[in-house]
Amino acid sequence: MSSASVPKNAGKPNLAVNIGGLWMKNPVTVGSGTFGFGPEYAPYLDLNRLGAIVVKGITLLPRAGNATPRLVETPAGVLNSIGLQNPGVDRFITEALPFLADFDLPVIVNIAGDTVQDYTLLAEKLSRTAGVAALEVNISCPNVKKGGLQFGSDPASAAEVTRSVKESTHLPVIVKLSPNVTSIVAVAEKVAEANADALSLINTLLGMAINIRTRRPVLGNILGGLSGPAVKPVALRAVWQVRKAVNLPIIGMGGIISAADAIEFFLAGATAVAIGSANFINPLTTMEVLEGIERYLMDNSFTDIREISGLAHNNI
Amino acid sequence: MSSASVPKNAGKPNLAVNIGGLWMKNPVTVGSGTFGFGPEYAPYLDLNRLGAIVVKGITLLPRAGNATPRLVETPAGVLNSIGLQNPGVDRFITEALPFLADFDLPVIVNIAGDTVQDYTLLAEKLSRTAGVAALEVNISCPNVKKGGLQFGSDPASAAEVTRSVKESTHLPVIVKLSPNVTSIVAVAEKVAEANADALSLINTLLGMAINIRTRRPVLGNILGGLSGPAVKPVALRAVWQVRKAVNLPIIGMGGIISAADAIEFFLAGATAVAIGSANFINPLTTMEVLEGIERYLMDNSFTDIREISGLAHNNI
Amino acid sequence: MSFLLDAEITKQERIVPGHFRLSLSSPDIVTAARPGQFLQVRCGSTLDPFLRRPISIHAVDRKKGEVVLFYRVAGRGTSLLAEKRQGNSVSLLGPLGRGFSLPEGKARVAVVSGGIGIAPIYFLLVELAMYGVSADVFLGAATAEQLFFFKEIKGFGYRVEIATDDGSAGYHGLVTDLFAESIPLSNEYAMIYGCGPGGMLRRLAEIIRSAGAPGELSLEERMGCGVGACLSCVCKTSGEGKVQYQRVCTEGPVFPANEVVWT
Amino acid sequence: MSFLLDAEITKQERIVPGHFRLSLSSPDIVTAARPGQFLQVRCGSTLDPFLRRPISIHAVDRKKGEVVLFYRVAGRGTSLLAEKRQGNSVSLLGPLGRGFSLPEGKARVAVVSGGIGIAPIYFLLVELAMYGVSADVFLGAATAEQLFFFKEIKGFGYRVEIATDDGSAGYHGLVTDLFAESIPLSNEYAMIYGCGPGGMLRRLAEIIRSAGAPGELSLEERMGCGVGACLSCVCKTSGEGKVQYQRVCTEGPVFPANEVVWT
Ligand SMILES: Cc1cc2nc3c(=O)[nH]c(=O)nc-3n(C[C@H](O)[C@H](O)[C@H](O)COP(=O)(O)OP(=O)(O)OC[C@H]3O[C@@H](n4cnc5c(N)ncnc54)[C@H](O)[C@@H]3O)c2cc1C
Ligand SMILES: Cc1cc2nc3c(=O)[nH]c(=O)nc-3n(C[C@H](O)[C@H](O)[C@H](O)COP(=O)(O)OP(=O)(O)OC[C@H]3O[C@@H](n4cnc5c(N)ncnc54)[C@H](O)[C@@H]3O)c2cc1C
Ligand SMILES: Cc1cc2nc3c(=O)[nH]c(=O)nc-3n(C[C@H](O)[C@H](O)[C@H](O)COP(=O)(O)O)c2cc1C
Ligand SMILES: Cc1cc2nc3c(=O)[nH]c(=O)nc-3n(C[C@H](O)[C@H](O)[C@H](O)COP(=O)(O)O)c2cc1C
Ligand code: FES
Ligand code: FES
Repeated sequence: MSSASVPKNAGKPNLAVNIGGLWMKNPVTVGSGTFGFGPEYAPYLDLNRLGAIVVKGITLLPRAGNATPRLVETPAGVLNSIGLQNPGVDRFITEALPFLADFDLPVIVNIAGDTVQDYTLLAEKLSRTAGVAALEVNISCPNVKKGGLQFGSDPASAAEVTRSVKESTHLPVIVKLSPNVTSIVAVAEKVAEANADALSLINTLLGMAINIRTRRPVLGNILGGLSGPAVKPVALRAVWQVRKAVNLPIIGMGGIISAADAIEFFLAGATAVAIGSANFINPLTTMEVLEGIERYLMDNSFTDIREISGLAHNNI
Repeated sequence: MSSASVPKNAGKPNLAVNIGGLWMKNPVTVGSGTFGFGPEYAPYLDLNRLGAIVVKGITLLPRAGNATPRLVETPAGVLNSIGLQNPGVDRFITEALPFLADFDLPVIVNIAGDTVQDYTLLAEKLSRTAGVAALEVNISCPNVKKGGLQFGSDPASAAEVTRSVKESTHLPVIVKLSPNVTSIVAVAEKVAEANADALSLINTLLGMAINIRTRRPVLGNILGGLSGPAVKPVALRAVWQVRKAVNLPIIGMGGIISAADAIEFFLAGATAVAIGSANFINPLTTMEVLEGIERYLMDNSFTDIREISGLAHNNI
Repeated sequence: MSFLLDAEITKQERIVPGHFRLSLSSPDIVTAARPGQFLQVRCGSTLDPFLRRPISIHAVDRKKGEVVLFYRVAGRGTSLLAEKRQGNSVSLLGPLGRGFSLPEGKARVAVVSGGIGIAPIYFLLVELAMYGVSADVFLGAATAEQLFFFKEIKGFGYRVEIATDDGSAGYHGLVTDLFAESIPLSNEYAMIYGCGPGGMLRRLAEIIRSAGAPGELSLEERMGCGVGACLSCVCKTSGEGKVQYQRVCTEGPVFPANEVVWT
Repeated sequence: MSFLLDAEITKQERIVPGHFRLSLSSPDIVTAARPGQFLQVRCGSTLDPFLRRPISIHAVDRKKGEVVLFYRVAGRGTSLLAEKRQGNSVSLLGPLGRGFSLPEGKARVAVVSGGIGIAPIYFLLVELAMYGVSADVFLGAATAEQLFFFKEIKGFGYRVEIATDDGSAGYHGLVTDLFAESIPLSNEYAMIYGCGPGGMLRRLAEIIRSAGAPGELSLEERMGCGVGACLSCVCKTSGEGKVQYQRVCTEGPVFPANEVVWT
């Protein structure tokens, strides 16, 4: 064996990944809306150890969000209908963003709008703002009346939003897709043609719950979005299918609670993973996933996380 | 209070329902493919107490089914890729059906095909067969290469299969829809226009799992269908949405394991419910659900199960 | 300060059927805990139930470094918690939220508790006693059997009035009615504290408003994270002149009575 | 006959770390049980894990009406089972499947077991002894520590040969290699029984074929229902001249060795 073939940092695999121009020191981030704006979980973990942070969905104007109840537990999951409560982009920039400036942590801002123009105005504003590393375009929120899912359900509209955002920013544009479609591949293909830099898969599944005592829907908004381990098989399938069809980096998410779950997503084709609902149960999930990934790579003699991305496609 | 307004069988509510011409003595049946052909669970419960039995999906010719593994547990659910293993319609009629003739139990035959003609031939054959009470048209099986989900994903094809089957039979035709679509309402509307007598909602969600040791998909068929409590919120939402848009009786299913779950489906708009994966854990689920429904009706002074069907729509 | 840690159970007592008092060894939490704060408790060890459950801090034993919870078995999570035994460990996140504010000086306050609302109220009463605050305590419950810790609270030296829904002890009726009847015309309370079911708190807020006294109410909402990240636990408040949603887990669970908007 | 019932645990013994023997009171199951059959065991009480777990019947105590299981902690289900204690109850479905067939008369047989495969093999050996069948028993395990029940089986009067992967006891290597070396040239076995990991059974099937003896192998597959309804547990067999899928839970778990198609 020539010395050239000996891995350079024997023992410590490379974890850095590039998500469509966004450099992450490791491939573990969080799901928008499950991790607030940073300060909420800072007492429990060192935010610097995250590959990136994805903040709660931001809209042009402040939004009060939906009526309560907004969350209900379901078997191995949660249904939420927060309805994009957020302070609006201006107060986000002045009030929430400064906290994150103190960390060595790329900030991905999740943006949502009712119209294509909303998205472009958001993209323009955020592109002029220091401390924003990338945009995650949320065209898949099931919890608002207009916009959101409406764009994500139709390949052409999804492409239109993508194209407009791309034209309004120099930042990497990650488009977050909805699983509530007949073909997530069809949407992904159009979004890729519209020059998206990366994809986030998946947002929540449209669901509901009914209170049999009051005989009314549990959620104030009636319908909500399902997340958590319950949806993992669906999320993994989405990553698998899209990876086969589209050549863009994927941030995989949906039900990840352990390193083993995360590794399934890498093998299916993800370049990075996001932890959402699992933060609620274990605020250290991201750290445990990160350590578990590193261990898996070492135990299996991989020297770079990128080696396992999509690997399961070679084995069928 | 005049004596006329006193409920007739005070204490014992009416449980009988009519599913598009099919009379069920109570609204509890089973999910196709989870209850075999009858003999499998007969040692554990009195089949006569079921409202109906839905047998495993039947095709024109015998099918060997998919490669193994065919089933894997997921959080609060199971992924399966059986692939419609069945003896074919002829052997079904001669070998499986006679067992059920001894029971006071409507037999609903779930049929699946690769072509529209397959469905019509199946419908014709089964319509000439004594002991078949209704057909459940499976246009939503995610586990076969051709047909199945292909028909269920597209409103026009779904309508075509429905119309052809309707023209080939005098039996009630129940069309079983897939949740793997952008709009289940759009499919339901077209199927209703094509004269379906009733709908079954939902079949499984397309999902997958990966073995991180072998780095291959777990299922022999790679993709599979997700069922069990994990999918209940999605199933309930489908029933809710379709009930709002379409005036057909609905057999609700997807994750029901208790009477409370079943009641949620009634309140969302189901006329009957089916128990699928829960049979695997508790073969008496159907009986417990039946008793629990009866108790709920009595505790809440309802005299007829039909009173609660869709009730949650009035309370929003 | 707030912690994520595994705490060992030192004692699990059934007080009456369906009601348990649980002691957990956790010096860090004891040191940080304030009355009205809560913990996010992982009741099981599997994915079902999935979420943590919010349980108020009921008492602390500073010598032993033990935090005490008092809970009612309401469903799957609390049933699993009730199955745990001494020596088992439980994952805790907390203390969380903004608790009750203590009055300045040796004021006189009223404390109104309904049902399981006694859980955090007990901790409040212990602290008030420590600071020499005198309190009129109004305890409501469904039945005499569920009037918890009456003797202990009496022992703190407070005036204690009781009400039961079924009249099996004390006033026959709602604790809020008892309180409304008992409240002195000349409002002299430096603070009126309340914890209990939604309907009771709503009524109490009215009484507080007509009395013109300051009040603090501890609210409940369904929670996801418990730390302010998910925005699921919000309630409507009217702070700073405008109606807005605030997070029960972070801005609450204790809110000024006059800021809560009842919907 | 097959039953769905809750059985009380009378004993839970840890044999070595990660391996447990569990006794459950269930006279009905005891009466019906045959060697090679299994139970579908509900290991937890919540939705996670969701499915029952198939566990072979390891022994029966007819006097006490107890069925005994021997299991290895392999994952979440078996971990939860290992946490259960005397007095807890466990939901059982069974006995299920087609077990081993017993030879007619006082024949001589070979029994080959690998690893946890000893679980059903033990029951088979007890029954064979009862019928006066003489057996050559080949036990394989990873290490000497995991050679379970050696003494008991020896006590039945059988010839017992052992093999360990690490050579810490007996033959150093695979039990199938040991068996292949030991099998008499003049095949005299009325039946060769086998239970163990997939790779071992495959090799054993070859040995059985070349020996020209009848054999029976106990297979494993992932199970949904355990009763033949879901068609998830199938394996390929070549009965009646054609290759087809048969259900491990119903037509198996024990299949004629020459009918199993290895894929
Ligand atoms: C800040 C805070 C402090 C609390 N302190 C205590 C305490 O000290 N002691 C105590 O006994 N309880 C306390 N509770 C209530 C306790 O959290 C619930 O009883 C518990 O979460 C129920 O969990 P479970 O799994 O047992 O029941 P579940 O099975 O989750 O629910 C039982 C029933 O209650 C309904 N339900 C659950 N949560 C809510 C909700 N938030 N709003 C309306 N309906 C709901 C469910 O739909 C179901 O019908 C507190 C709650 C909050 C928010
Ligand atoms: C007929 C039959 C009889 C059995 N008898 C016994 C017995 O007597 N004693 C005993 O200890 N075990 C026995 N087993 C095996 C036992 O069923 C499994 O070990 C058990 O189901 C594991 O459950 P778990 O929840 O602990 O592990 P899980 O968490 O479900 O799984 C642990 C690991 O094994 C994998 N896995 C699970 N099931 C299978 C499978 N069927 N095939 C391949 N990989 C799988 C999982 O993916 C995971 O990696 C028997 C199995 C069968 C089919
Ligand atoms: C309470 C809650 C709020 C969410 N808010 C947003 C949001 O604002 N924008 C968005 O794109 N996704 C949002 N999501 C979706 C998550 O980012 C993620 O896509 C989804 O929850 C699946 O991941 P998980 O199963 O790990 O939670 C939210 C999810 C939850 C549970
Ligand atoms: C093992 C298995 C096999 C199934 N086979 C069929 C089938 O042949 N035809 C069909 O229409 N649905 C089939 N289904 C779907 C169920 O009938 C049902 O729609 C689905 O499982 C949702 O219900 P549940 O969550 O209660 O299981 C199958 C489901 C499972 C788990
Ligand atoms: S519970 Fe998440 S914000 Fe309060
Ligand atoms: S496990 Fe269902 S058929 Fe065997």
